[in-house]
Amino acid sequence: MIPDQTTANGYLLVLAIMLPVIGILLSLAAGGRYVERIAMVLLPVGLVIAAAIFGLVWRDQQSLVYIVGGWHPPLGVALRADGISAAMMLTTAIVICATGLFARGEFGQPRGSPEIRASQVFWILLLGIWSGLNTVVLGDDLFNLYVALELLTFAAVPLVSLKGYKETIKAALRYMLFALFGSVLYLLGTVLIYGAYGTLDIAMLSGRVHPEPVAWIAASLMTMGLLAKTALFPLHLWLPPAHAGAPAPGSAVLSALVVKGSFFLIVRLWFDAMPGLMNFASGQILGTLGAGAVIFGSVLALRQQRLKLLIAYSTIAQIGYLFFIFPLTAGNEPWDSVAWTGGWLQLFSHAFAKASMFMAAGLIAETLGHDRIAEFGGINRVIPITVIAFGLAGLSLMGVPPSGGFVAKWLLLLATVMEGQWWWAVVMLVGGLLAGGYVFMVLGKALGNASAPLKLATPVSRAREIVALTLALCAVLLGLVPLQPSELLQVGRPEVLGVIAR
Amino acid sequence: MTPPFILEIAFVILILAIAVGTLVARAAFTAVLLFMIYGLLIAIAWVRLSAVDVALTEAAIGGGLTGMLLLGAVARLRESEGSGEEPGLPTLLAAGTLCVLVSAALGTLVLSRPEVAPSLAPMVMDNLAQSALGNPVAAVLFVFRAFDTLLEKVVLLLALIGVWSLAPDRAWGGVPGLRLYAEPSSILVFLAQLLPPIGIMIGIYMFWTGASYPGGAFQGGTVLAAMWLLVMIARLQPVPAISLRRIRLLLVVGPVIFVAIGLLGFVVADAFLAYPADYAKPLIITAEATLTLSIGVTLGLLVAGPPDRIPQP
Amino acid sequence: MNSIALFAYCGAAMVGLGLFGLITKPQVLRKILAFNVLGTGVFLLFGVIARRGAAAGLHSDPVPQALVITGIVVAFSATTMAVVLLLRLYAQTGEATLDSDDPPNAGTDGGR
Amino acid sequence: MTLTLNIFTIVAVSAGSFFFMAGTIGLLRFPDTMTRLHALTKVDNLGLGLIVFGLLPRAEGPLGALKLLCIWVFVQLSGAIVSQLVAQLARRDGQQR
Repeated sequence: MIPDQTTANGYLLVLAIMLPVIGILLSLAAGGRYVERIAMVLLPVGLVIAAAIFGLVWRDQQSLVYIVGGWHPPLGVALRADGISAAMMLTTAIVICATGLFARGEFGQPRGSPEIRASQVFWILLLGIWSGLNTVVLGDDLFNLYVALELLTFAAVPLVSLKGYKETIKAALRYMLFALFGSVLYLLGTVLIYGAYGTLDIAMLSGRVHPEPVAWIAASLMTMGLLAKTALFPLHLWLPPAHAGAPAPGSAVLSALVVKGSFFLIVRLWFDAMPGLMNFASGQILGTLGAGAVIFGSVLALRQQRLKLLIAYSTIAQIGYLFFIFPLTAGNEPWDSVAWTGGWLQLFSHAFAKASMFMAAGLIAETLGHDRIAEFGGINRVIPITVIAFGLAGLSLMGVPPSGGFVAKWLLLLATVMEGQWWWAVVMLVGGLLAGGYVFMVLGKALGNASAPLKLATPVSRAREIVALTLALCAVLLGLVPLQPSELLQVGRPEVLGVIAR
Repeated sequence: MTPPFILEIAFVILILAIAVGTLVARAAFTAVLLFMIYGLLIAIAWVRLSAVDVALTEAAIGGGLTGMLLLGAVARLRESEGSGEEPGLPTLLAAGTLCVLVSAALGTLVLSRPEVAPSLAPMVMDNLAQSALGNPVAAVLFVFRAFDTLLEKVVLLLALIGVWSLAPDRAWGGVPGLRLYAEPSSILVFLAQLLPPIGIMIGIYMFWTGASYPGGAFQGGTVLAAMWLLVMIARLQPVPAISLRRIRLLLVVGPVIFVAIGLLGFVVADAFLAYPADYAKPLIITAEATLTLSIGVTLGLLVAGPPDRIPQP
Repeated sequence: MNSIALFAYCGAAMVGLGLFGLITKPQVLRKILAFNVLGTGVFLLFGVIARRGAAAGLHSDPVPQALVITGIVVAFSATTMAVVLLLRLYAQTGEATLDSDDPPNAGTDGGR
Repeated sequence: MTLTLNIFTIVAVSAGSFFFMAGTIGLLRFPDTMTRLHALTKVDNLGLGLIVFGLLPRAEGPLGALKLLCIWVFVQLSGAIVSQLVAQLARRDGQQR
């Protein structure tokens, strides 16, 4: 379906992007204590907008479209919310709001004191990430999406180096270089596409792109660039120090959402802009990289001694699962949408679970003054809610019921059986076992007895523990989704996925 | 082969040679100098490609501001950037092969469909009258794809926040650590007194003429930024503390007005970032004028770097 | 071969050069320079496409030109941020390369 | 008339190019900073000056001619100032690089 007219309520899409932008501008102008207040006002409003868009797409089973400035593509730029964008936006909004609540304690600005660097910067960057992500999921123009990606990068990198230690500066610099490499490759693909097809509008491209060398090279370059930003194995080197080095709320957003932004664009590219290009081989290549990530990330996570690094390596592994979407939907049976739904559920449940885990890790580190897993004994008596949150989030990573992760992995397994591609199932099962290994490694220590009396550094507030728990519960609640292809996630998709690929 | 074409070939070889030089130069200072020359040559290449707007941008930003930024960096690194571990031969070979393949693929593919030569030029020209601007590039930037331009302003501001975020905690709100020229009696002071009036006029002219001819807010803003930096380096104007309210307001005034005009489009025109037919030109000029100012301040502060001096109470 | 093709090859070669430098140079400053060479190469390809799309009385398609102007500004912002990160790293550690790979222990502060 | 102007342009631009060439060779071959600066000023002043002069008859109207002259004046200005700065530095360092 080519979006050619602004639909009713399409203005919500503009608001979803502009609201955080307005927040950034006001925060910069006002400064001081206003920065946090502005965020606190805008977060719930943004959540309501995201929920409204989600509700409308669900109710009408139809994409929302907005033609910016009234100039139609290819001259102008369109925004489009289909099923996956709506779901992704709602997930983003929930995680960002939770992060905002969680960060209040850490990044507050006391009355009367001069501006605090970390607090001023954090809130603006949080809003920056939000507007970047919303543009990424709504954009329908490849260059507009490039600007959105940069928006995301420029908000994410300073978050990594916010603490200012030399390790985090190094991590941020490495992240920056990877991200620049990624965006420039993406742009290279864009120029090839414009040169060959004369438009950058995704909906228009879907009808024009044919399997031919220029399309293949453009798609490969863009995919490579986006993979570097998604940190898919073997381009993952930058992720662990970056995600582990950021302050806990920052890590939560980076791991739960930011890497998914570039993944989302890979899906847009292969399924929406160039649906005719996906074939068995390309699906297998992406799937193999994903499998490598699952095994490699999980094994390395098991070998970590620090909690935040463990969680960061687990992110690498969990991102790997997402890439099973590609091989498992490359065929043309109607069952394809099982893998489609499974993959997206994996994305959403991982977002909630991982944000919750990083928050829990932050709370544990604050309580103990360190995050060495070996010395966690007895922590469950001090901050039981946090440990429960970590455990529930862990269920989802392992894929144990009841959890969103279980439904996601179950659907993906089902798809491997239906597609006859059993080899992915082996990887998933091994990955699940390894995830169980590292989650229980942490829980085992946390639930065990203290070898020495615990020295507590800072008490943490109950409210922040509850935020972490709520996100973990969101991941669990996703487990109530029926075990079947979701209709919402297919809104705006070609009738049956893969039909064009034949 | 016509003589101009032979000259062009020589020109392209020169560009590539300097690009190679930039990458292999042993001293960082040499590499940066070569890069600045490279930026200016690229600007000429843009003129050859009939893209004067881009040439102006490239000359101002690619040759000018980037060069200044990198020279400042080299001065601070004091040539001690270290040699690092050069990758081994297998890596070099693999990387080399990959890059040659990419280049070859691009060279053959970018013009692989000469029979189509897709272009939006006719569509732009058809709608130019409606856009109220005479310069087609400006029409794309501020009318047809105004949304990109707006978001890019936000990118610029986020980059500035990112740069500021690297300040030490105690210096937040303080004065950026721009390197100032030490000798007050220097001829540089004379230049900083003589040039800014002319430069500011050129900056404003570039933005003003940009509506109809090559030029525009970016190019004008860059010239303003350069003048501001010159005056600061020569110590004729103090480097402002980043907590100053007027600096913050200057940073956001352009984007705020642009957003406001965009939102106004919901009410008075029929879409976000649409301009009502009767007032299109004055609205766009207002947005561009304030954007020129904000871009100038943002670029200047980006080059000035993170604050490193504690704010005076 | 004509002038458009010539600049197309020039842009393609610049992309290769920049990519090579970005991958193989150990010093961050050189990586940043290489990124800029790579970036200008990509922009030049946009320019080639624009020049080829000359039509309707214009010598060059204005849409890619506008995209390049946006791109140049974004690339400049990226360069600034990378340079400032590099200078901060150098000020704190005296290093200007990334290859001295200390084991990723970015939690030494206690993970807070 | 046209022929005279053309010959004038050709002669002036060629002479300008000669000074460019000579200045560049000087920059590369001269032994120390001061003499190199000396070579450079010839490029700025005479080289560019003659080329601008030669192109004046071909300018589009008086405004175009004015712009051409402006280019020359600005290059003069920046050249003079940069030479001063370089010379100052060279003298302060006391070394002949």
